[in-house]
Amino acid sequence: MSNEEIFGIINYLNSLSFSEFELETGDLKIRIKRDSSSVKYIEKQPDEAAEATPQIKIEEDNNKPSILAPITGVYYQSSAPGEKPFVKVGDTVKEGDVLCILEAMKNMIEVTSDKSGQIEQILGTDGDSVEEGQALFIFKGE
Amino acid sequence: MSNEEIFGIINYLNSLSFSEFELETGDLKIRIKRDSSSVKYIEKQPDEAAEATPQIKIEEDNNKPSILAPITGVYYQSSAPGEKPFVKVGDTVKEGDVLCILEAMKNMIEVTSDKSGQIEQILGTDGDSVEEGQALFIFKGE
Amino acid sequence: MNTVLIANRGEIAVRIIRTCKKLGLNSIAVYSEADKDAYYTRIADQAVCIGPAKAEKSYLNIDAIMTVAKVYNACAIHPGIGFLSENSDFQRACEESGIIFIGPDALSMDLLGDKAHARQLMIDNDIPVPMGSDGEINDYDEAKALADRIGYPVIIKASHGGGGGGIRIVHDPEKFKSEFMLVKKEALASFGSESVYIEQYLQKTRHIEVQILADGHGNVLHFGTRECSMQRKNQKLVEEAPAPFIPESIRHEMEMCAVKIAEIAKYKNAGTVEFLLTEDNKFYFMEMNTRIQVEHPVTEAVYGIDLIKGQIQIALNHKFALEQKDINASGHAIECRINAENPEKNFAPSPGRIKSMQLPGGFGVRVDSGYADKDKISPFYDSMILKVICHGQTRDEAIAASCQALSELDIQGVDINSDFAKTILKHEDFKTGNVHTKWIEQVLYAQVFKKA
Amino acid sequence: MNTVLIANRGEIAVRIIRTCKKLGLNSIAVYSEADKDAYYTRIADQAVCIGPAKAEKSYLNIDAIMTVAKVYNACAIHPGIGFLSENSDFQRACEESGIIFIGPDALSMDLLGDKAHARQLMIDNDIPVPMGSDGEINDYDEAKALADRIGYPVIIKASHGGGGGGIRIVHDPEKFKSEFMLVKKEALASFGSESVYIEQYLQKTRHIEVQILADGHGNVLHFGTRECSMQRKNQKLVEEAPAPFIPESIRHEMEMCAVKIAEIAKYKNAGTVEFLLTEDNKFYFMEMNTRIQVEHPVTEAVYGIDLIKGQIQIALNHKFALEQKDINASGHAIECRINAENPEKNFAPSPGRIKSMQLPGGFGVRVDSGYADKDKISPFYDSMILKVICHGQTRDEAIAASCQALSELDIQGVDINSDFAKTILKHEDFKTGNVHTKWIEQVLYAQVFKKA
Repeated sequence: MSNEEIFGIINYLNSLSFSEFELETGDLKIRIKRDSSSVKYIEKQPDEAAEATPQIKIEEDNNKPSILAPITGVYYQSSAPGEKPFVKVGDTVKEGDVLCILEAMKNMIEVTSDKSGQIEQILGTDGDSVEEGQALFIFKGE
Repeated sequence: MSNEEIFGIINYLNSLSFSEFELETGDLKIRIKRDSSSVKYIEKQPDEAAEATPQIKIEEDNNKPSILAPITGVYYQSSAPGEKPFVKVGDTVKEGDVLCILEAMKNMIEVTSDKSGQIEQILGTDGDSVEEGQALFIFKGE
Repeated sequence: MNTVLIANRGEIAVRIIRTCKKLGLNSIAVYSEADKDAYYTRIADQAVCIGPAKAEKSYLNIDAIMTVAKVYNACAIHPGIGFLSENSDFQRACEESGIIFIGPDALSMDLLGDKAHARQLMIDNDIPVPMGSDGEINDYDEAKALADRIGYPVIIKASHGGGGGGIRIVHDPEKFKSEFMLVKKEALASFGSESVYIEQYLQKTRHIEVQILADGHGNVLHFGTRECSMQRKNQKLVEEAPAPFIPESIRHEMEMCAVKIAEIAKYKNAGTVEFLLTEDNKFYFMEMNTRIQVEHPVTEAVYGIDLIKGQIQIALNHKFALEQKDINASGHAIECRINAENPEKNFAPSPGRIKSMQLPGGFGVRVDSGYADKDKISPFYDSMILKVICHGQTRDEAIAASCQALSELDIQGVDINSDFAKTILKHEDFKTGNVHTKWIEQVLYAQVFKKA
Repeated sequence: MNTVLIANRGEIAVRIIRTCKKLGLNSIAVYSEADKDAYYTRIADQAVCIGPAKAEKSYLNIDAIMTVAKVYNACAIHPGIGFLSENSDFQRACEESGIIFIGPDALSMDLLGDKAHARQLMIDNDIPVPMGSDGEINDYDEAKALADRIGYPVIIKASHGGGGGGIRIVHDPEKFKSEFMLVKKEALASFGSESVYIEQYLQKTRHIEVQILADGHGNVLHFGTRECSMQRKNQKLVEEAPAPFIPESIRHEMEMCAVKIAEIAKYKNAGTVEFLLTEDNKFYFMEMNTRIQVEHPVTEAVYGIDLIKGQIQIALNHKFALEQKDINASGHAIECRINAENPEKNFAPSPGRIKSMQLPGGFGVRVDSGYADKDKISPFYDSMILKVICHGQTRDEAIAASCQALSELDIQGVDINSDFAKTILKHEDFKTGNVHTKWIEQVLYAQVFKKA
């Protein structure tokens, strides 16, 4: 592939909405991130590297109670786009209340609270993926 | 199966030439060895146990040179049944001489000496299996 | 043509790549970041990343896929199943770029993709449909009057719905209004149009479908029926060909009907006409899927035909050499979809890494897997790991062979539904055909999970 | 009949057990101590140890096997391939015990098992055989005179030989005497009879065989040809059906000839007639194998028939419902035998434990494996791990599909010969049919191992 072609693609991609783009031809790998529009020639990394990225298991802060993700999936704060979030910081919830939805393998899984208390911190970002065991909500300490 | 049936089989087996016989029905396992004709009710053992039986890797005795089996297989002392053995204790062999044959997966593999010297001990038994790495011949020390 | 881009992932991508190899064609896989190193990317001749895990940004990203197709000089694109496979904009984008889309024309897609419109088209051509509206019906008063006339339960469907979404069944006339408004709202949110239509809700029906291939030169061939009533939440679990327990004359009528529909729609390439079949063997058009389907291998097993090869040949403008009378079915085939899910935990999805994978094999056994041993099953897409397809001379043989194959299948590391599939296969109702599309949920659940 | 004992091990035992399951029959596996926990013992309904590792004391131990058959109430015994499968004493032992032997009668076995006698039988019935002796020839002077008349090279064969043993090719008349005496001595030692016979040694011949099924009610059907010239040390590596590059009329003659031989021998059950085919398309009877063969799946792929099921049905006295005209071949199939051996180390056997095992799959791909992931491959028996059988509409498709399948096959822990098989499949001589039974050893070796 010529440089011309490569830059043609980059310019084109730059106008699009996705945030990353990778192209591999032979040993060359190009990765473009929209935020910086920078072109990096990076080394291929084995799959294991990706796997080794530590699961973000935030330990319970100062022994404060938290709710962990029961499964790896995409975090949704509300029942549908545009709907209001199930909970917001400062809300008091009780055991069994729905806190968020995780989407895994096209299943919508409601995450319910296993305790009562006041929500101090919400760690998930609507539409982003979370790993199993990652903390989603931190409650106020008792 | 009734006891009568079981003992019928045992008596029958006793007249035959093979040395072991196993019968399994449900949890019962009967193993008969011809040499003792004894009937033992033994516990089933997992495969791993069989695997764990240590490979007989006889260490070189007093640093005496030895020839190890290059592959797991059946040991034959001669080129054919009834033929005279390739070597016997006390023979002097030189590098490249055929010492025995190992049969593995229907292949006859000639085991040749990688050294010269006098054979002090032959550890294989004609027609029996040997494990890869097991010593087959011990040479006189230099 | 020598290079095909596969605009899909997982099992169907593997399926298509293998046929490309057999035909001497190069294959280009595209993948999201979540599918880096996925099995299908490893067996393709080339693999290109098209964006992040979320399908909207990768597998549904027409611009990214078209860019890759152009840069890598793809001559054709196979859209697979789901994702962009029934998106006529994608077909048009291919056409505009001079790249062959391996599937029907945008016109046929649009004609059949608008379900209210398709319903109207069937009515106009004397194809049986359940009682209901003439095409779409958007005025509440009209809709209510019609529903009362049909009798309850009625089913309200989004005209542009799909994947089991935008559908409500109304049993109680009192609730008709609220449900009608709800479907319209959902339809607008999910499918960009609030158009809906109404049909009588037929109960205890079986889902029977007919596979067709049309060469675009006026020749439409059918490849018999498939029985797909074994569903859970509108997801098929066990499929078979030919559909059993149907009078031969009815089966023949359904097949002819499917051919007629393809002719009416001036259809080209592979497609499937789905019918509802009632207990008294009356059948009704449900919809036509304008793509290959997950369950296509049961038809392949019975007819000895490679449907993906057929799709590629049609896309290359091949004209059929065979006529309908040359096409013969032989024996019976059953497919079991093996998903990463745990039936005993309410079918909870079970993403994760496969630790070991022992596949069945032998005479009449086919395995189509999207994953290899030690692969990771990502939570971002559907839960299907592989399909086991067994062929027998009789249905009993196919059932016994399937049970044996499922017994030999062993996957460690994630939960799978193979025991649940075996429970279906061994059930008396399944053996005798005493089933319908809600049988798993209404009958089997109660028996299997009664202790839970 | 409801219980079948499989008097064999490994891949063919798995093969037979699976068909038993499909037909609703119970299966009893027998195993030597070396095969404890082997895959076939795990998928059988019951498994019984019959002795130590050495085949003479287990798989060849008629008394032990018959005892198990009686105690476990086996109604029938399938002898598989090798071991006791062509042992007429075993057949007689079954008959005396009232147990059905799934194979031919002892009479046919003996008639065809004595190769000098079989040769004479063919001569008497105008079946072409290579020039040579009328049946056995044991007098040296007679033999030498005949060899001189035929012309060299000649081949001296033990009448009761088998498995590639008891065969000598003599190129130099000077050496005829010593070789003749040697074969007689070997024959006596190995096969218990010093009877030998002589044939002209035909060079650059192909090994073509015809599959037949005979129902014992006077109906003999053939299932076309197989090409098995890809051999190394008389062991087949790659087989295909139908045999390519043969004029249709010659192929038909061979098929008819095989049927005639089965009729002459009053044969019952499955059998294979092996022929030599010369470069100028003359064929000669070589021998008839009175059992199922390793390469039977290529015939199954092309004819859509389960030959093991056929064997069982014949043993149960079923009469064929079909006639020859109802039996149609479709497409082309290739089998590659995957062995635990290292072609780069002079095909050194590679016993050991399988650490991981990734199997190919998909449309037209069949895998018959004797082992599962993590199984141990013992040094006591043959080195075959599994077979990959690929079917295509054309020979080119079958070749491409086989290459793809072999590329997807991945076994760790032992060395395998899959790359060597791919080298064969991709070779121009293989593609164009420019091969013979010594092609691998005489042509391919020199090219592949020239640097070694």
